[in-house]
Amino acid sequence: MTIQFLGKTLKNPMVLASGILGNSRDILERVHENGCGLVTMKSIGPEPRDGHKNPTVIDLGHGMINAVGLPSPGYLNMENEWEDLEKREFPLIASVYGGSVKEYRMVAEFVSSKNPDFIEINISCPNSEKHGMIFGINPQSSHDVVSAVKKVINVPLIVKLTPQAPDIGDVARACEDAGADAICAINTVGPGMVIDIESKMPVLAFKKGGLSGPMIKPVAVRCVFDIYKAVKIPIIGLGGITTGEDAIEMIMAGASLAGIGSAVRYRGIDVFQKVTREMEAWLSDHHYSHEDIIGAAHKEG
Amino acid sequence: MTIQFLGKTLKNPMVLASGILGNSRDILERVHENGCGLVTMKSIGPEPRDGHKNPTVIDLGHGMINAVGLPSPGYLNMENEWEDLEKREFPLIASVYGGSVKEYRMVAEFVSSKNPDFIEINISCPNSEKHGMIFGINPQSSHDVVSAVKKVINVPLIVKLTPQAPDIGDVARACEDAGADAICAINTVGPGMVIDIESKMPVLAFKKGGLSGPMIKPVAVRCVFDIYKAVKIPIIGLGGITTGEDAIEMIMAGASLAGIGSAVRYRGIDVFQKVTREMEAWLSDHHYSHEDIIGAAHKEG
Amino acid sequence: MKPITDQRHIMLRVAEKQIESQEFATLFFNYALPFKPGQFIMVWIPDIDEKPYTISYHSKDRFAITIEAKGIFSQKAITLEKDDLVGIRGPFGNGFNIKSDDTVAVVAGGCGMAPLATLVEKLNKNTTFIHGAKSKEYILYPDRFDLDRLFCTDDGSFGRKGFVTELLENEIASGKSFDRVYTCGPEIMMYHIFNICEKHHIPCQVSLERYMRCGFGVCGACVCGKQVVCKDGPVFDSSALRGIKDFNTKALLKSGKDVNLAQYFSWRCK
Amino acid sequence: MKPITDQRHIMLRVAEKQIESQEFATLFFNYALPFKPGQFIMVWIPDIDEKPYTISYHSKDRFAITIEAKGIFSQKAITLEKDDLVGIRGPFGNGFNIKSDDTVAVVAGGCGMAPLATLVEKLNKNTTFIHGAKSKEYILYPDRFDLDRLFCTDDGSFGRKGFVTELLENEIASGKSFDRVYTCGPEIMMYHIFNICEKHHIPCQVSLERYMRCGFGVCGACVCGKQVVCKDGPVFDSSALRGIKDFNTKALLKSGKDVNLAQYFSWRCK
Ligand SMILES: Cc1cc2nc3c(=O)[nH]c(=O)nc-3n(C[C@H](O)[C@H](O)[C@H](O)COP(=O)(O)OP(=O)(O)OC[C@H]3O[C@@H](n4cnc5c(N)ncnc54)[C@H](O)[C@@H]3O)c2cc1C
Ligand SMILES: Cc1cc2nc3c(=O)[nH]c(=O)nc-3n(C[C@H](O)[C@H](O)[C@H](O)COP(=O)(O)OP(=O)(O)OC[C@H]3O[C@@H](n4cnc5c(N)ncnc54)[C@H](O)[C@@H]3O)c2cc1C
Ligand SMILES: Cc1cc2nc3c(=O)[nH]c(=O)nc-3n(C[C@H](O)[C@H](O)[C@H](O)COP(=O)(O)O)c2cc1C
Ligand SMILES: Cc1cc2nc3c(=O)[nH]c(=O)nc-3n(C[C@H](O)[C@H](O)[C@H](O)COP(=O)(O)O)c2cc1C
Ligand code: FES
Ligand code: FES
Repeated sequence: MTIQFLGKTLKNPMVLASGILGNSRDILERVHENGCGLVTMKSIGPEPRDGHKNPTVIDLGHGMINAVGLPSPGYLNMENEWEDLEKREFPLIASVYGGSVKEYRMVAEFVSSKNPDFIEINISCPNSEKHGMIFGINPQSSHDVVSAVKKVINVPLIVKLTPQAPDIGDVARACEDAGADAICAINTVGPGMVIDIESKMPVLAFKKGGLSGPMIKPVAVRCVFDIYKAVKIPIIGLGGITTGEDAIEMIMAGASLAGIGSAVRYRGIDVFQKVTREMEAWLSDHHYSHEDIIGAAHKEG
Repeated sequence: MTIQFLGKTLKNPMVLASGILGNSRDILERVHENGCGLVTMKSIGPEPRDGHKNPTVIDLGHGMINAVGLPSPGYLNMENEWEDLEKREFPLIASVYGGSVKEYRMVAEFVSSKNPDFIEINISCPNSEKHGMIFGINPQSSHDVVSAVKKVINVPLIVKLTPQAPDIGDVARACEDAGADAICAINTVGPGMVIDIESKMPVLAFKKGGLSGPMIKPVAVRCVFDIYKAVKIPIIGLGGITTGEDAIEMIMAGASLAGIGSAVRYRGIDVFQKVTREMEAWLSDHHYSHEDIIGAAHKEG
Repeated sequence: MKPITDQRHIMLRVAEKQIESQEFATLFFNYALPFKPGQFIMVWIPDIDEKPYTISYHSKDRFAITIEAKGIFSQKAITLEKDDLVGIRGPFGNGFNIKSDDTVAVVAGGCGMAPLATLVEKLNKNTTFIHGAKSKEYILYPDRFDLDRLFCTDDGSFGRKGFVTELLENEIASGKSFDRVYTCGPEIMMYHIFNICEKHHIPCQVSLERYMRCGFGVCGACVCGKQVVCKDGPVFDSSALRGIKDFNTKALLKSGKDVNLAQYFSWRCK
Repeated sequence: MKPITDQRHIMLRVAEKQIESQEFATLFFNYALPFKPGQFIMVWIPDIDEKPYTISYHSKDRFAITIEAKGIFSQKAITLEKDDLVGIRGPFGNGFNIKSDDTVAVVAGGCGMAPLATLVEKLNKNTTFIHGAKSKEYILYPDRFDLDRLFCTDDGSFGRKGFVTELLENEIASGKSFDRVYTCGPEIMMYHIFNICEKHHIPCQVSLERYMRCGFGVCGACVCGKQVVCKDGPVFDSSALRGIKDFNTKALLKSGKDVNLAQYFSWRCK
């Protein structure tokens, strides 16, 4: 099932979430070979950043908590990777973040010159005191950063939202108005905290972290449902998708593409292939095409 | 381990969460007999309300989703229950909600005349379009409702908060400033949505619902941690507590008492006894008292 | 690993529909449901509502529910046809306690027959089986079992004219001695049966009914005295019943308001 | 149900500490850890950091890690004492592939001895065991095994003066034929061993090292070419190694920046 998405042809509706594996061209290519239609790079920042100390990622069984802390070589320190990526034969989203409208614009403009297929701006990352999240909870600040970035890039713009917004539909609408070509939702939920009672210490070095994986799926489905109501641009739905049925649920809520992050842990790197096959089986059993079911959970009334 | 809480003596730090079983004196008494130090009634509203149609509560395995929709006989229609409750021999929280500051005050004033040990105002319920949640996400509106209620009641006031507040510490501080005697956190997380892909319908009749149970514990622990930093008044910590270790984690985050809701499903109505015993065993193994560990996860720096 | 059927709905299509009478229909589903007589499931008709129903037929890979048309939900339910989609969760609650060698009586009133049907199929041949209803049309499964049944109706349109309580008293008076009595029907009927059993020192098991939301002992909608009907019941035995002061007196409306049974049950098992 | 040890940390107290030399210490824990030689665990010292370590001793209800003092974390780790608290999660990754009848060589360089120790204990007596280090103080477990070991040091302070590569070549030249070679040590050493094996058509297994965060194949910190070291490795065999173009050339810093191995490994296994 090939899919048209913002003018590009994808081999299927599966998307690799940002921050999952996407650290190099080689591994992105492997994810693509394992059945992923569209892969996202780890978010790129304005400056070199090591991220937080470990522990940064802990599996909780029904999902995970992480505070990796936006490590990035910095957008000016990735020449090898860009060189590698120019020779790619797979569609690519470059994810960027900044600490101010100016930084978002600066990073996005540079990254745009490296010809990713899409740019995603992460206005929703909860793991850094200064970056991201602050934009994504408010429609006005989201509008500001989106319109600034939109002006300086020449590839379609995807905006990644946080479920912490009091009304995520409002934020999505503001992004659409500002020129966003698609919405990606959701980033991690929370933040949460896990305390080890023996040492009486929060387990993550950063103390708080974002939740992902199966436990956040209901929040993600609700957000995508709300966004679908609010905007006309396509949605990449992600958060807790682990099976083909999960992907179909997300698509019925309103997503055009279905992203996967944590499930790489639960089902392996070939989760993309597995989920695509499960979706295909379900769709053919039910005589539906992928397009038939986008937003199907939105009935009148 | 008896506990002092706002001038009352409780047999242990376990609290029954509002909306769990608490529909009549008899069942509240049974919960008390099953090892619960302090029980909370189902939230009482200004008018008779049936709540939403079913499905209203669904177990998801690692937690549950509900949109019961604040059913209530209405505060003026509970004479039998108040009569029964006057003869009680256990400490009681009466939970109230309203659609406006005026309604909160009206209901709370009346309920106060029925001599509960404490009144809790639920400014955080996500299951009704009109009620609650709108107050709890904002420090100013929280302050308004708390100070209005505080003036008309003559028992200690507990304020129940929602994790959806952009900064729950700010909200808690506003409540403390307005005269709250304690904070209860958290109400359900989300809201979330679960779609059945066969019928293409949200499973809950109200479509969206609040998440509770094990999967929300990291969010609850983080909220309690933030609130403990922000205020001096005691905290009832709840959200996902299922074992004695969970309760200890919540107390280390800053809670004085530990509430239980969904775990009644996972471990039975005697979960209160079980959790108390597990806590006691852990505390005595580690030579700590209950008080020693309140807020123990807050280290300098 | 046994399938988890008591969390999210399992979506099933109606495999077969059996019209029992103008008031009753039975819906069959091809699904291997774990189950003990007396347990119930929550049945969701998408876009309509979700209500508790007992399993009225059960085999290895098939089960059914029997519905009496009353309000919006049950009237909709009896119009469902083959291949229509419903969601089920369960089974919930505790079933009847069965000892196969015992000599027992089963007393069914109206649609209270439904939970007793699968029980009767597990009991031995010297079971005394009493079945009453308002009138002929309300007698469920008139030809289903190969046990003898003592029928009665309020209007005498089928079997004896009279009440199941009288039939039970007669059986006892005629010298039958029962190890246990099982009953389901209108609560007032069950209450009288329970009292007869108490008088004669016969252990009794009744299946109660209350408005339900969660089905698993959390929401409190179904509480009856100190009992949580969905979780501790719906079947209660004599020792539990003696402690339930709301038995035959009180029930909660959807709002949580407690009312007397006349108010609550006027709509139930007419 | 087997205990879930690869999710949240299991908190353990140091049961015993064994000073191996000025640079090395071994920490023992009394815990029944499921484990295969070559796998690793993430070790958390509360308030400090969390890093991957191989299991260097393993029995039914006890295991140990051996730490070489280098940076902040490992210097802290070797100062831990009996009863100090650490958190562990794991084991992660795939271990060595062992066929007990094979005739094999094991080649250890410096602290690369640690993951090979539990492997050696599972191998048969005609194993050829080569162990090199910078100098005497860096020879781990000099008296631990009842296998003969061929020692060498860069400075000749223990065993032969020279490199493990030379010893392996000598063994092969002397007519020994190996079914497999296992090796762990500085990446450049492993690379040379691998090349020797390729030349002589001997299957080889090496244990790689990269900076790690999650340990379970999600965060991407540890990628090496198309391989995810924590999840696909840390042990890789010849067929995998032939495809890893970053083997002995490139690694990612904490920031994700790719650098050459000189930059990345200057601190490792000196
Ligand atoms: C454990 C259990 C097993 C059951 N098994 C069966 C079964 O096998 N077969 C069967 O037919 N039924 C069974 N029931 C009853 C069933 O769940 C429904 O209650 C019944 O079908 C009527 O539902 P309805 O929605 O059609 O009617 P409703 O619309 O709910 O009710 C019809 C009438 O009842 C009134 N009413 C509804 N709810 C309330 C309330 N909470 N308080 C007061 N009045 C109310 C309405 O006002 C209306 O007049 C069972 C119930 C329980 C608890
Ligand atoms: C699978 C696996 C098994 C291991 N088993 C063992 C074992 O059994 N025993 C053992 O002693 N060690 C083992 N290690 C190494 C161990 O995890 C630590 O890396 C080592 O102990 C050094 O950690 P440190 O924090 O003390 O040093 P660091 O402070 O991390 O490092 C010391 C030096 O290295 C540099 N450095 C640190 N991280 C990086 C980086 N990402 N990029 C570039 N430079 C960096 C620092 O700048 C410093 O100069 C293993 C590693 C892996 C991946
Ligand atoms: C370890 C980890 C690192 C992440 N890093 C990023 C990131 O750099 N940028 C970003 O936009 N999202 C990041 N995320 C969020 C994911 O892209 C995704 O939105 C989230 O995990 C929900 O999807 P999932 O439930 O499928 O994992 C990260 C998530 C995890 C678990
Ligand atoms: C079925 C159900 C009904 C609830 N009703 C109420 C309510 O009426 N008032 C209220 O303040 N909280 C209500 N809650 C929220 C709980 O009191 C509690 O805050 C939440 O469930 C988190 O705790 P838990 O994870 O232990 O369940 C309800 C929760 C559930 C599951
Ligand atoms: S239906 Fe919820 S407790 Fe019984
Ligand atoms: S450490 Fe996270 S992928 Fe290997």
